[in-house]
Amino acid sequence: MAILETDNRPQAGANFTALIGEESQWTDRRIFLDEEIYQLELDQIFRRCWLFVAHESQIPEPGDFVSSYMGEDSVLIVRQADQSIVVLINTCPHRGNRVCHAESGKVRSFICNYHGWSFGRDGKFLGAHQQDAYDASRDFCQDRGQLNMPSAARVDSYKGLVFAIFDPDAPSLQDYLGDFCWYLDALLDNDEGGTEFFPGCYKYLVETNWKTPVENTSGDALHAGWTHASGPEALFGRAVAPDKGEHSYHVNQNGHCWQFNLDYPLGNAAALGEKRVLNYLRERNDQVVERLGEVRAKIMNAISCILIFPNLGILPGSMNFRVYHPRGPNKIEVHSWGLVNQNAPPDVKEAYRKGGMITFGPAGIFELDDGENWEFVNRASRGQQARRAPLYLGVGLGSEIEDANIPGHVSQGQMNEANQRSFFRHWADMMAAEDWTQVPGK
Amino acid sequence: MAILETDNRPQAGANFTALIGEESQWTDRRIFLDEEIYQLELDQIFRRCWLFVAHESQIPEPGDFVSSYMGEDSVLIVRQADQSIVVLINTCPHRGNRVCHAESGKVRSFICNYHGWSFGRDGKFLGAHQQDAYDASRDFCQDRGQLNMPSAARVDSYKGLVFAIFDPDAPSLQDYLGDFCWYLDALLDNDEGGTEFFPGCYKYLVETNWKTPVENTSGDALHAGWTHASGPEALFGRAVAPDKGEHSYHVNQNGHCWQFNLDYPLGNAAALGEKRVLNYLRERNDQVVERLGEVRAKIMNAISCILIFPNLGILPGSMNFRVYHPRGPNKIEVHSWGLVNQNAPPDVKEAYRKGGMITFGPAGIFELDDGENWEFVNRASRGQQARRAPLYLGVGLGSEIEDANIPGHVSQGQMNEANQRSFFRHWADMMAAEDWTQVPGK
Amino acid sequence: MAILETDNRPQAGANFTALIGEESQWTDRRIFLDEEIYQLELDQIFRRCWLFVAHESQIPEPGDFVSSYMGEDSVLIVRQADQSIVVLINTCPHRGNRVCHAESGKVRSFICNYHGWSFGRDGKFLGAHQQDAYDASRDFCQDRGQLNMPSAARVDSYKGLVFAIFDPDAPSLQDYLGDFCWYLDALLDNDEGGTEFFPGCYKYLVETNWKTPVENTSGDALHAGWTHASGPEALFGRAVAPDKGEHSYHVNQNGHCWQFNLDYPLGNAAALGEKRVLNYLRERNDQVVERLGEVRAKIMNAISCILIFPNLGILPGSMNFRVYHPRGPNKIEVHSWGLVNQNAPPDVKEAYRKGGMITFGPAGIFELDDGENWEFVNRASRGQQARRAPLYLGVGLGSEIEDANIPGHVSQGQMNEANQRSFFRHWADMMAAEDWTQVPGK
Amino acid sequence: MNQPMQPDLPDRPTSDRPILDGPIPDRPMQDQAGASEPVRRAIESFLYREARVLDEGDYGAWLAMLAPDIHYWMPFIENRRNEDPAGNYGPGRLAYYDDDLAYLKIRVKRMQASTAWSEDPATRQVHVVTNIEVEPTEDRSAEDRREFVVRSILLSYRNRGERDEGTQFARRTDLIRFEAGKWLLARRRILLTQNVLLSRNINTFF
Amino acid sequence: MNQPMQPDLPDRPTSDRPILDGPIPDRPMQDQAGASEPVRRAIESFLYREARVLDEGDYGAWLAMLAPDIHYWMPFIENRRNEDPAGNYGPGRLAYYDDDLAYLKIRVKRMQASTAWSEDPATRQVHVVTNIEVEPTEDRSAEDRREFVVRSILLSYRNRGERDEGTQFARRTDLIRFEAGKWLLARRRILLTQNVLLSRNINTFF
Amino acid sequence: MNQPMQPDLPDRPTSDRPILDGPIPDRPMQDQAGASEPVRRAIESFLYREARVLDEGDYGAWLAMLAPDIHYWMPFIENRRNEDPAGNYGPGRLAYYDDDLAYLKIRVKRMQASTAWSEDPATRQVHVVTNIEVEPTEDRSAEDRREFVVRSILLSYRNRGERDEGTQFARRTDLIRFEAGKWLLARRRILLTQNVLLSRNINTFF
Ligand code: FES
Ligand code: FES
Ligand code: FES
Ligand SMILES: [Fe+3]
Ligand SMILES: [Fe+3]
Ligand SMILES: [Fe+3]
Repeated sequence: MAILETDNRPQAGANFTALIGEESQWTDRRIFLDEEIYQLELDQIFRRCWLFVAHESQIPEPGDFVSSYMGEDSVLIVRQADQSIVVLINTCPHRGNRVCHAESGKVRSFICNYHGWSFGRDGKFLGAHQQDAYDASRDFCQDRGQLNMPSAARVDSYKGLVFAIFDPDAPSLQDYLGDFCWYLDALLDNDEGGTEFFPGCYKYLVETNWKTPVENTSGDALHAGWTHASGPEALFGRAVAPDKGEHSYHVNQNGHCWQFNLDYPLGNAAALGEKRVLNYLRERNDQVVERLGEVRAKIMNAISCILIFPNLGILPGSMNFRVYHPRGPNKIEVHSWGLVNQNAPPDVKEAYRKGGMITFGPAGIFELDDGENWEFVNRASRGQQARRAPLYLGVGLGSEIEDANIPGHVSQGQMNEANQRSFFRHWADMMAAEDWTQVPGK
Repeated sequence: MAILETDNRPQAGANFTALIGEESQWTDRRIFLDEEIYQLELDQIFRRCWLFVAHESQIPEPGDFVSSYMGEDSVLIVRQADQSIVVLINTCPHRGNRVCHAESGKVRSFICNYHGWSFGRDGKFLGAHQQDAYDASRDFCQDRGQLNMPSAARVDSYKGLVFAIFDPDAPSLQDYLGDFCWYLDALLDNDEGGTEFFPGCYKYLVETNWKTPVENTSGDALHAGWTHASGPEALFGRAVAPDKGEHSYHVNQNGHCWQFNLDYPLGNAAALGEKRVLNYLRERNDQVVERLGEVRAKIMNAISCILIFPNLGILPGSMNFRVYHPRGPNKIEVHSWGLVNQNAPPDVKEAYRKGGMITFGPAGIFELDDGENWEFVNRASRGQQARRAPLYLGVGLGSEIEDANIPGHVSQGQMNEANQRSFFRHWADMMAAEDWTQVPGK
Repeated sequence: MAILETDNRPQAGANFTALIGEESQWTDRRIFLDEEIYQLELDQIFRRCWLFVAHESQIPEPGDFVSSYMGEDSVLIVRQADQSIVVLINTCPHRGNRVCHAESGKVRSFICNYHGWSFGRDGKFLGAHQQDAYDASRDFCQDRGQLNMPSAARVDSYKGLVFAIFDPDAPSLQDYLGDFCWYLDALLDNDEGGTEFFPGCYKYLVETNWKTPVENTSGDALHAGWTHASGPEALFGRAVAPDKGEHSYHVNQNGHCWQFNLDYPLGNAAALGEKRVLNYLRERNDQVVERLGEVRAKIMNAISCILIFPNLGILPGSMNFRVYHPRGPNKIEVHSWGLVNQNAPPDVKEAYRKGGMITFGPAGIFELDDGENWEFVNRASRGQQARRAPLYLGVGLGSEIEDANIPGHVSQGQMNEANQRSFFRHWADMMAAEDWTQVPGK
Repeated sequence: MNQPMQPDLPDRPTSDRPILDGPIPDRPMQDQAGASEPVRRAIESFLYREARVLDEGDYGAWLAMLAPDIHYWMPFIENRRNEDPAGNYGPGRLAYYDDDLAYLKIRVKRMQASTAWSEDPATRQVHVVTNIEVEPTEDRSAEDRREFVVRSILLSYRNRGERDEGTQFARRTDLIRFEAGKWLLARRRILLTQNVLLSRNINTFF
Repeated sequence: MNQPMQPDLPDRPTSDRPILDGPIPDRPMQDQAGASEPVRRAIESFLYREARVLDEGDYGAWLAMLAPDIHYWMPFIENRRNEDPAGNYGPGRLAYYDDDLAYLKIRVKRMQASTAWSEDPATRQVHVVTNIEVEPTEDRSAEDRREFVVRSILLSYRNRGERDEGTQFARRTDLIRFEAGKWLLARRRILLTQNVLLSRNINTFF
Repeated sequence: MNQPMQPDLPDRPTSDRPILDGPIPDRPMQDQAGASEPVRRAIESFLYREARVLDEGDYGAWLAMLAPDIHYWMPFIENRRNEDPAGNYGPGRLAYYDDDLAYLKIRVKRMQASTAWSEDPATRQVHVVTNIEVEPTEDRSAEDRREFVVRSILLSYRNRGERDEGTQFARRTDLIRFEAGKWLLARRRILLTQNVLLSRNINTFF
């Protein structure tokens, strides 16, 4: 039986490229449907990559925690007395019970409901109900050290965004993000006060494979004008003018993707339909240029969308952050938040909060149109015949350029599938790699 | 991993006969339960057989379409400008989205909700929202030819009944139906005006394996008097007299089955409880004899049930047509319709419509009693011990006869399981055959 | 395909010990999650062990029956004319339909709804609707003997408790229970009138692996004071004093487990909060001592919990009997009943009935606190990283003692996991054993 | 059904029976208008009682609540584009129910037959009736006869055997008549919100 | 529960308490009969308020709505053949609830205990009450006391934690009493439509 | 949304709009108190009509039932420990709806847009409204204006396409106003009982 064998990773060199094509131009539908592939993704990707788990502002004080997921593992992100952050797997080393059922709060310690084991904020075993019986048990002195809550191997932050990882041999977060640190600063560091999340987190279920919304958020400008035709119609009474492509780009590196343009001074923020936001952005423009330079000042407000590999999506206009947690080959649980500058005036913050709600909240006029597509992309591919038809991913082949002002691999034109191809390329590399030394740097 | 290998068909000669016995007299319950068997059925049977998809009357004019399923594949049956019919798989070659969410209607073209690709009525790629970006992409000229909606390999009709098939190497529809064309004429061609379906299609879910209702509809006269005891009680106040068997038959060929008798002039139609229908049949009898001959005139009105392999069932009395679409080893989606002669007078048509509703609609007094049996046939077999007990299928062994007036393989006596045995025999042949040349002609 | 091979049992010597550790001190979480393991459990354990199916009092007269399950097999426990008991698998040998949809009642014979086959109370095929057609079928004379409802290989009772088994080569029930007969007498034979079940059976679903509540009921005194803190608070306004452990024990043999103390004269019965019950027990004490001796008189009223391998749990205080029927790796169906002495006065019986309801019925103040723990033990272990963290089962290591007055393997101290370890040890032995000769006697 | 039968049913004039779509005014109800308080209460009681006799399987009592000219219609609901002129349902198409009293009596007879194996043990049913809106019609054809258009939501829950269950939500539009001191159901149109019926059958009335 | 305890409860005369099956007249309600309008409204308000205090977890307020002699009964419902004389439920068998006030107070105490871990975070509950039918009883034993048989449907929805949910439908028959200016629940019989309870437990009142 | 836009919306003073938590008195309703019978009926009719126009997709009619100063609030409900002072929801946090009339009009415009592909074919919706409790407020600021606190349960069922369905239960607290002869919804707070929304989105109003 497979379970009795020690290792169920695929052989080195398994040909995942065959499933996406040499140029990632034709995708095999089975990568969105197959249970075996999915289980492997949990191992090869979700257990080996840096995963976004929280924003530091959610847990300002010692003992503050929020819950999240790393793949299918429920985790607790806990602020320590020394302001460091620990990420615990929300499971008891005794019988395995979930230790904490709240999604947010403040604790001195965690106590398991089953037999009353208690753990420090750092997950260390503190003691149990009826501790005498444990102390009297043979080997308990030596076993005791193994009774802590399991935790992430490493935790690190980039300007407020907290990431955690299970693989101790992975590169550092800084290396993992690479040039995308430079890009992320446009969102996270355009103001000296830094950023914060609004209180709360939307959570909802979509019956699709996690890679579907991920490749969408990596750069699918093609769908914006069609899928989301009704949003602008409601907001502005008419459709938006199509992008010409001269000053718009797909940029990617190590699986991360950013799609943006440089010629719409207020970009996506306009979709919020909030004058206060637009005024705020206009007023701050000079400061931002000074702080980040011309290019990133434009990127900050650009029409754009972002993917941090493997499953953090960002919609900069509405400052919506979202993680697509995998829940089997055909299901995800979306968690989404709103980001705002800490120093923004109260009425601007309020306008961002509401703007995020009405655009990309679960009842938002844009979000409403995505879900059905994502679900039927999956369902309509399940048929025995349909699953044999490959999917086209070739828009913008040959649009690669070099631009000294723009780090990463750059393709020209918003209407492009370059980012999506790069995402699947990196996906195939991660799936095949036996360890991080085999992951090609890109 | 299995998915990386090219072919998951079983080895030639895999011993499916072991699962049904040499004479199909003892069935192994696992053929109704096993996921691996089920996946193979989708490949070996539903991707290789002619499947009923529509009646021509449902789509009289160019652009008219109805949706259906071929196995688990959602398909669109579309009337073309030249009156020919095309069957498209309802999936977009771009990301795979379902293209059409309506089950019926009239279209000029199909447009995908996700990125606005549009397709002709024949599934040909016509263009996309932001077509410029595509045209500018490398290889697009050559890729363009592969961006049509996938479709059935062949489509053909037999006197109004439209069938489609995925396997290009299969025999023609005419050959596939064989002698059953001769039989089907009794329903489809007893009047010069031909037939039509009433508008609408019942759709409902039953938790059973598709082969269970299929073998039932292939000839299970044994259950009629017992399972359906309450129907005649409600209609006539008493049970119906049992058939003596002298003039009743099981006939089968290539997996198709017909069970009928020749001595009840109005047969099943009586179950509709509609005098107008009985009068109509009586009045037309001479014409029908002239048109089809004595035998088929009797068959037309006989107590009977029909299976066209693999999953089209027909209940001639109430003119109910039904397909049992597979949905996993333990679930089906039933689609059912009502057939009527186009030239029948309005009140006769109305009587047929209502008669079909009250007998074999989802709230029909006969249909109500089948569902629970079909579901518990499956559930009661799942136990680890129960699944080891074979099922008896031996009624009427040794009843084979030859009758020059009756084409196909004939067994005498309505109370028989000859048709069911022939169905499982053909099932095993199809499961084992590597291609159509290996399917024994029967 | 696996299904075409004759035997899917694991190789002899498969290393199940690796999954629980040499001393069953560290458990691999996958034994609670894995589908393959689960399927094997159905074969190796539920098809080979004696399973509790009913109390004789439920079916006092010929033709009385109750339904139950043996693993996932639905069974009927039927009293015969000669007062013997037969256990039938509730499936028809014809198409497999469930034969009896009532959970309790009295019958002359069983008749299948599908084609009207009828079976005697002993499951023997009696005849069918349209029997003529069968009689005329070739081979029917010889086939007829194989058309009975399948049944358990053996049925036996121990003082009112009815057990059945599928494996004809297993040891006798007496040998299977071993020394636990001696223990069970404390519950079943403390009064000359013997015992009975109250009418009715609670049935409810819990999303957990069957081994989780089983190991809990085998001796988890550790959880009582913590998980169930709210029950005593509601009943007595305060927590209960912890057990000192001097006079409390874990006892086990052949996978069966009993946890009890000898120093609380009325023990768990107090939890019922019923003076009449306590008075009844006090009044009868001398008689019981005379009947069973000092030790078992104490055990009878002790704080305790019991497991009869593999899935019968008993909570003596409230006289609650319960079976945890497996329903896949992550689900169980609990059936539970109340036991009482037949000769107890009516008001004592009523107090037991209500006391059982308010403590361990599905709305009982103790039962309410178990379910969530059992479900999250399972769910919180599913994560790809969590499932790699072993579970600690080491409390009371080294507490083994010998006591001439107490049969079986004895460990001292209620706060112990000795019984749990013995359960998993026996589980591993059963999983690996090719037949009963390979099961080590313990 | 594969058995010979000798039926003896009257020749019912099915096709010219009025369809509910016709007589029931579908115009929006006025805000403060509506029926008088005693009428509303009587109609609420009528619908709650109907629900209860159905839950109790007292089909005889149910039939007694129906007008002799009842039309009981539950069309199949199709998925069609919003602009499709055919609409999602209509007369003359396949329907779950499209019954006059004779048809309903046949169905009840079958429910009551001792041979209806699939109803033994009985299905446990609950008919939840909510959002009752009552509007008088303008019809004054007879002195002692009043008719009301009554809209309601019907949530049907069915549970069978060990753990089979089905839940359906529907919008109903009824014509309820008061005549000769009795309330009667004269028309009912039931619009189910499911396309593919998420149950194996409909062994209940809505 | 495996812990030693020293209980000190009064000796409650459980067995001779009247069972709801007895006193409540189960005969069919007359069509136009029923209670007066103010009584109906008061009883509707009473049941809606009861539902709300349960949804809010205000069990103290709930206990105050119960008569001192309340019998609160929710039997387990069996699958039996229609003709089985034993019936699908009955007194003296296993029940989810078969409580007098003392029992209900114990249950409430446990719900309110800070140590009821499985209620923290709290379960989100909704008690949907519909199909309320009110019928006066003929009992006129006391001047200032009136009792009504009240039938209703209770749809119980529970949601816990991230995504656990349970839905149960039941038919209730209550005896509701007006005495000394207060409305009180005196008897309740709850007939669940599930056989195997499709939830892990019943951490709610119906 | 990745497209350039040139919006021209008025500068709405979002942050100082009154929150429903404020003005609505949350004290427990008195037993026999409550509104007069005609007011109750009018409010029931109002809520049933609202439910119906939503089911029919008549969003224009719905907007006409809203007060110009409406605050329509449906907060996200968090799982927090019972003793957590933050509570399970509150103003200023993420919400499904936290809308004034301008926002609701935008949402309705999008529902009505011919380009809202995901509403074509239309979703089949049922808004089941139950447990309506009406309580007058003490506010007598204007002669011809009365306001009522109205509590109800909303059971929302949605079905789409072939077999997608979603069921949500919520508790609503409304402020309903009678002014100038018209009833209007002035405030609504919707407390959903789900934490993780067990649907892909909320394409409906509650
Ligand atoms: S499972 Fe957590 S303390 Fe035992
Ligand atoms: S998926 Fe159809 S156009 Fe993109
Ligand atoms: S399945 Fe039981 S008689 Fe045919
Ligand atoms: Fe989008
Ligand atoms: Fe049938
Ligand atoms: Fe417990």
